[in-house]
Amino acid sequence: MIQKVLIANRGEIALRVIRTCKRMGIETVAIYSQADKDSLHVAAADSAICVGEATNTDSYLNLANVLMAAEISGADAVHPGYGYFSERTLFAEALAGMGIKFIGPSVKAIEAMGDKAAAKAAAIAASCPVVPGSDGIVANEADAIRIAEEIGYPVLLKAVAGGGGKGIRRVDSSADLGRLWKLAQNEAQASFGNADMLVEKCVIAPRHVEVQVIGDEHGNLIHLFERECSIQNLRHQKIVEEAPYAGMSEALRKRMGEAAVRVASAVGYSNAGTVEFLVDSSENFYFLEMNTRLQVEHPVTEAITGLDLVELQIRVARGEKLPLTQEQVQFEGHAIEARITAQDPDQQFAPSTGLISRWNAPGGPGVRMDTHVYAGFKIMPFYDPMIAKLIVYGRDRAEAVQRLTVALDEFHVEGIKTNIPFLRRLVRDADYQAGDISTAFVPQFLGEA
Amino acid sequence: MIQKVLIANRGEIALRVIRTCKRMGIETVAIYSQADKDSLHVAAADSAICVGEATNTDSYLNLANVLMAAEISGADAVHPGYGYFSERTLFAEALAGMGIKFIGPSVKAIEAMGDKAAAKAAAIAASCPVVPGSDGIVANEADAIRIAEEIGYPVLLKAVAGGGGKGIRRVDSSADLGRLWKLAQNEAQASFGNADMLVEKCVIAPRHVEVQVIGDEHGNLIHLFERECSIQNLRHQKIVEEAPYAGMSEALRKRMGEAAVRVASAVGYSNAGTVEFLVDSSENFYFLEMNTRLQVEHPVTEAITGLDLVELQIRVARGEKLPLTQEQVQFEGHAIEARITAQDPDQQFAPSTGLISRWNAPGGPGVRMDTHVYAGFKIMPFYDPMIAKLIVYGRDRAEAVQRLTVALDEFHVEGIKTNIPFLRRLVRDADYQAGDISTAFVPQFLGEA
Amino acid sequence: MKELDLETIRHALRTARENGYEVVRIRSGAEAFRGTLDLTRPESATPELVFMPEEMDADPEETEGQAFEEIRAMAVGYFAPGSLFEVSASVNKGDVVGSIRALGISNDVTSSVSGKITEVLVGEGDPVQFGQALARVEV
Amino acid sequence: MKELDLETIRHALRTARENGYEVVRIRSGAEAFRGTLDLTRPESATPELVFMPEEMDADPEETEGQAFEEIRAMAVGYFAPGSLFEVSASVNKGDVVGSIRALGISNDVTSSVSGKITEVLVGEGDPVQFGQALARVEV
Repeated sequence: MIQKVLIANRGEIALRVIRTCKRMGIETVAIYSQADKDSLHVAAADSAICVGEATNTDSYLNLANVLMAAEISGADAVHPGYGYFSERTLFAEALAGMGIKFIGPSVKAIEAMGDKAAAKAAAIAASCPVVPGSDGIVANEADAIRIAEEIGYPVLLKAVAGGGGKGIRRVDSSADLGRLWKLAQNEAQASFGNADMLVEKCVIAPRHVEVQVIGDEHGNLIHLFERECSIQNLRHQKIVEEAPYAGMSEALRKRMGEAAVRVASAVGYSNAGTVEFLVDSSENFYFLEMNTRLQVEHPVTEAITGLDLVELQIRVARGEKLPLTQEQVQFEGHAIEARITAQDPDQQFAPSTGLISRWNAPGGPGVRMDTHVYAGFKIMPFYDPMIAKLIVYGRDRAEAVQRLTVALDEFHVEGIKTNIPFLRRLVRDADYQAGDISTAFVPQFLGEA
Repeated sequence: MIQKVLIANRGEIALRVIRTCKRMGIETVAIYSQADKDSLHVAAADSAICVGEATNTDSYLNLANVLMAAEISGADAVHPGYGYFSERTLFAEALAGMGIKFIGPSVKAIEAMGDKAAAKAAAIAASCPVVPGSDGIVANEADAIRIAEEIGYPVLLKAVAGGGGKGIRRVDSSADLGRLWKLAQNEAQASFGNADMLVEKCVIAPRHVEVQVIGDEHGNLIHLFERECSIQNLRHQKIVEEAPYAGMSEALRKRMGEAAVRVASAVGYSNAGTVEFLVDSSENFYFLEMNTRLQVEHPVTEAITGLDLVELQIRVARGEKLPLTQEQVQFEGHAIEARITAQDPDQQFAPSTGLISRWNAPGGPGVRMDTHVYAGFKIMPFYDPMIAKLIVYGRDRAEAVQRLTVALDEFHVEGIKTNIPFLRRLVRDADYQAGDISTAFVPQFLGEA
Repeated sequence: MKELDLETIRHALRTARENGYEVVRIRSGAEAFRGTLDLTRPESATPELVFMPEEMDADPEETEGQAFEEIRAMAVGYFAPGSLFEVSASVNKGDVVGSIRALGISNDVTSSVSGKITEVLVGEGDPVQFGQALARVEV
Repeated sequence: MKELDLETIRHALRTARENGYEVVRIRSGAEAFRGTLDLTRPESATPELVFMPEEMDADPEETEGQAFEEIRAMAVGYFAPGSLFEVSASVNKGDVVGSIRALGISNDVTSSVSGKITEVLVGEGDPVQFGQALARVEV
């Protein structure tokens, strides 16, 4: 049984997990840094434990303090949220050693998907299409050049240990490869402590489409349809996500859903996870990676399926069988999430900090707000700039886009700069409104704007 | 066509109407009193016209100013919201004379339902059960005594021109009738300018159940199921409403829905309206009155049907046929609305005014907030104390109650007193949680508390 | 409505107390007050507070010793100027300077001040809202 | 983290400006400032503002000229007192006064101040969070 959950995270996702725990009658323990003492996730939890000073490494990424917080709180389970320790096997293993349930997949599954080369091999073994490229780690620059010429430029150099759009370099010709190879290796070593690289064909202007899966610990595994996440910033971070991918054929939806389930099953996956794909304009899809945790953009899936993903995570973590079969999962309507960040769109999206003096959030039918901030809260420079998620739901994509537009127009923040003005322009773009988007959308849009 | 709508109201309902208009691409004009210049309904509209000083009679109820605001704005339609001019035939007639569409039922229908005796007669003619009582206006005290003895005490003295729980007096014995008759008449004269009274049997501890109907101007009229509104304060004002009435048999749901449609059809009703009933513990139901406007609690119907009632109002007002048949209206899940008021539960719910210094509203899955206030907004003493509506949705009543409980616990307001602490206690009541409620619930609960 | 009502003062005091200010100076139009809070007393106790009218600094727009006021619409409708409604005209408080037509009825607009009109802000037939400035008057 | 940072002052100034206050007095712990705003200048211009340290009133808890500080936990775990961890013990800055056990490892707790322990707030085996006060020291 799970009766007391410590949420090893901060901000909106910690609050999101707490909400479902409370609804389920489960006691909650928040952790917080000294800088986050006024965050709503602290106020909402039944109790809260300070785990360190402001910086992430001192607090949310201080392994000993977070583990000891779990121990002294008497929690019987830990929800990791996303980021932080959510995909660190060391954390999950340590909890297991302490007799505390990690609400997520097995260590084996995290390991299998945390290594890009191993993940790709697993996808191939599961008959899931992958982007043409190196069969695993590329030994040296000469091999990289040979492979790039085989599959054709442009190619991507990808750090094996990267993820979430980080650790990727595009190479357009053999002339650039030597220089960029060294740069990419150095960056990978510095960022991830691992210089191993892959070479992959660069799919031009693909869509980023991901499939949500969830499995129980009895071998049942289903998918909850796809999310379209092509609207990404110049650092490959998602900004606006939607579900479903409205332009998708039913045949493709079925093929991708089944492929995602095959890949996850191949590594004995349980709990919630996301299989990410690139989809080209001819409906070819390629396995990209698997995120072995709850995703930032999970609310759009919740909106169209009526399911509570955190509830499902907790239920399967406490040993229950999945409460529904693949056939019982249905979706209806259309949902879009916009990530609200404390960034100044007029200053190359530089982080903005300071006291929020006004916070007039949108509301009304079809509008969901997930945020840990409020008027009177001070945004600190220590953390990710995402301060809220605005999720809208409509009967179809057009209605969802309209609701998003109205909601963004209403959203009024003072004291800090936010990306809201940028989002307002984005949702008025004709291509965006027509759903004619790809991962090339934002760079083009910014070039035009 | 309707291309520009003036919203002849304030606060959350004006904002709610504006949201749908904007989504539909319709231009919006807000009106406001000088005291309301910082309300979110003013900020959200495309333009706004000041119609007077703070008090209602100087502004929102200043007929000439509101009508002239509609004229000078160039609006081709007016949405009245609820309260204010929404059920005043004079207003609808004046707009018609100015060539401006009133988004609501016909003057004839408002008139027919505005007079309690006529409304009751219409219900009887439509074979809808009514509470036993006088056949229309009671001439004098002697007649009142005779009727009361026929139908048995307790009885209610009801002002013909009353509504929304106002203008009602309960009489428990013939000894009290003389005194209360005069008091009720005087009050009715003072409040409504009309001293005409009805006498009705007082149904003991009934449920208040109402059926939402909507008709087009081509004779099509459907119902959108019921709302359970038994949780009312000592002034018969609704506090917590839900849809559907979970304990209702399918047979009763069908009978009441059909009865509501018959009553509305009997007066040639178009646009949105609500037929209110009392339901006793043996599933007998009695027609109470019909509200010829959008209801405060309409969001719970929206949540379970997926429909946007304001959109439907506008579409039928512009001459469209209803876009769906009775058979196509379905409901799923359970929704509850809690009215958040600026009232101090520790001081007999006295109105509380002042600057809202903190406004941490709840959010997350299944939570909808409708409000025109924010941290930094000043609550004035001039208007209704309702400052927000919290609407939650769940897959069933238990889940909705859990979500409401979590949301109320999160809701943190400073600077003014609110009824939130009272609502937190209410939703934890065992009878409430079991759905074992009636209009006697709150008086009992307050007596116990 | 006068801006400087009791509510405003209460708000200012609460803000001052919450932020630990001891001196509060409130200015609104032609009125100004200065208050001193005794912060050592608990909020529930009667505050040690003295509010006194203050000398007003000259408004930046009145640097030459002149003062302006505005004639405002007290109804919503269409404006029609009267014979006095022109630049340089002298008006006395209560003088009819025009009318606002609403629902077919003309409502007189009277000047709320005495002085010389220096600027007219609306013309014949212009729609006006409640409180809208119609003309500037040098008083 | 110090409470009275630039952000706090900026917020106070903004509040003061919005509310038309001219004098701002900010107090936090052992620091106090008094500022005067020139409200006649637009916000974008450099504000005419002088902030000066003020004489502080004595803290109610320090009326007898004593000052207290706290020894705080710098880790999460279970506390074990050292021999110095008792009332009346004299400690020097840097002295080990106990340990916090976390993941099987003992982490020394050193005193951040010199003085006499007047109160111990946790006992053997008590779970402690980061920053939690463990003992009061009279300095």
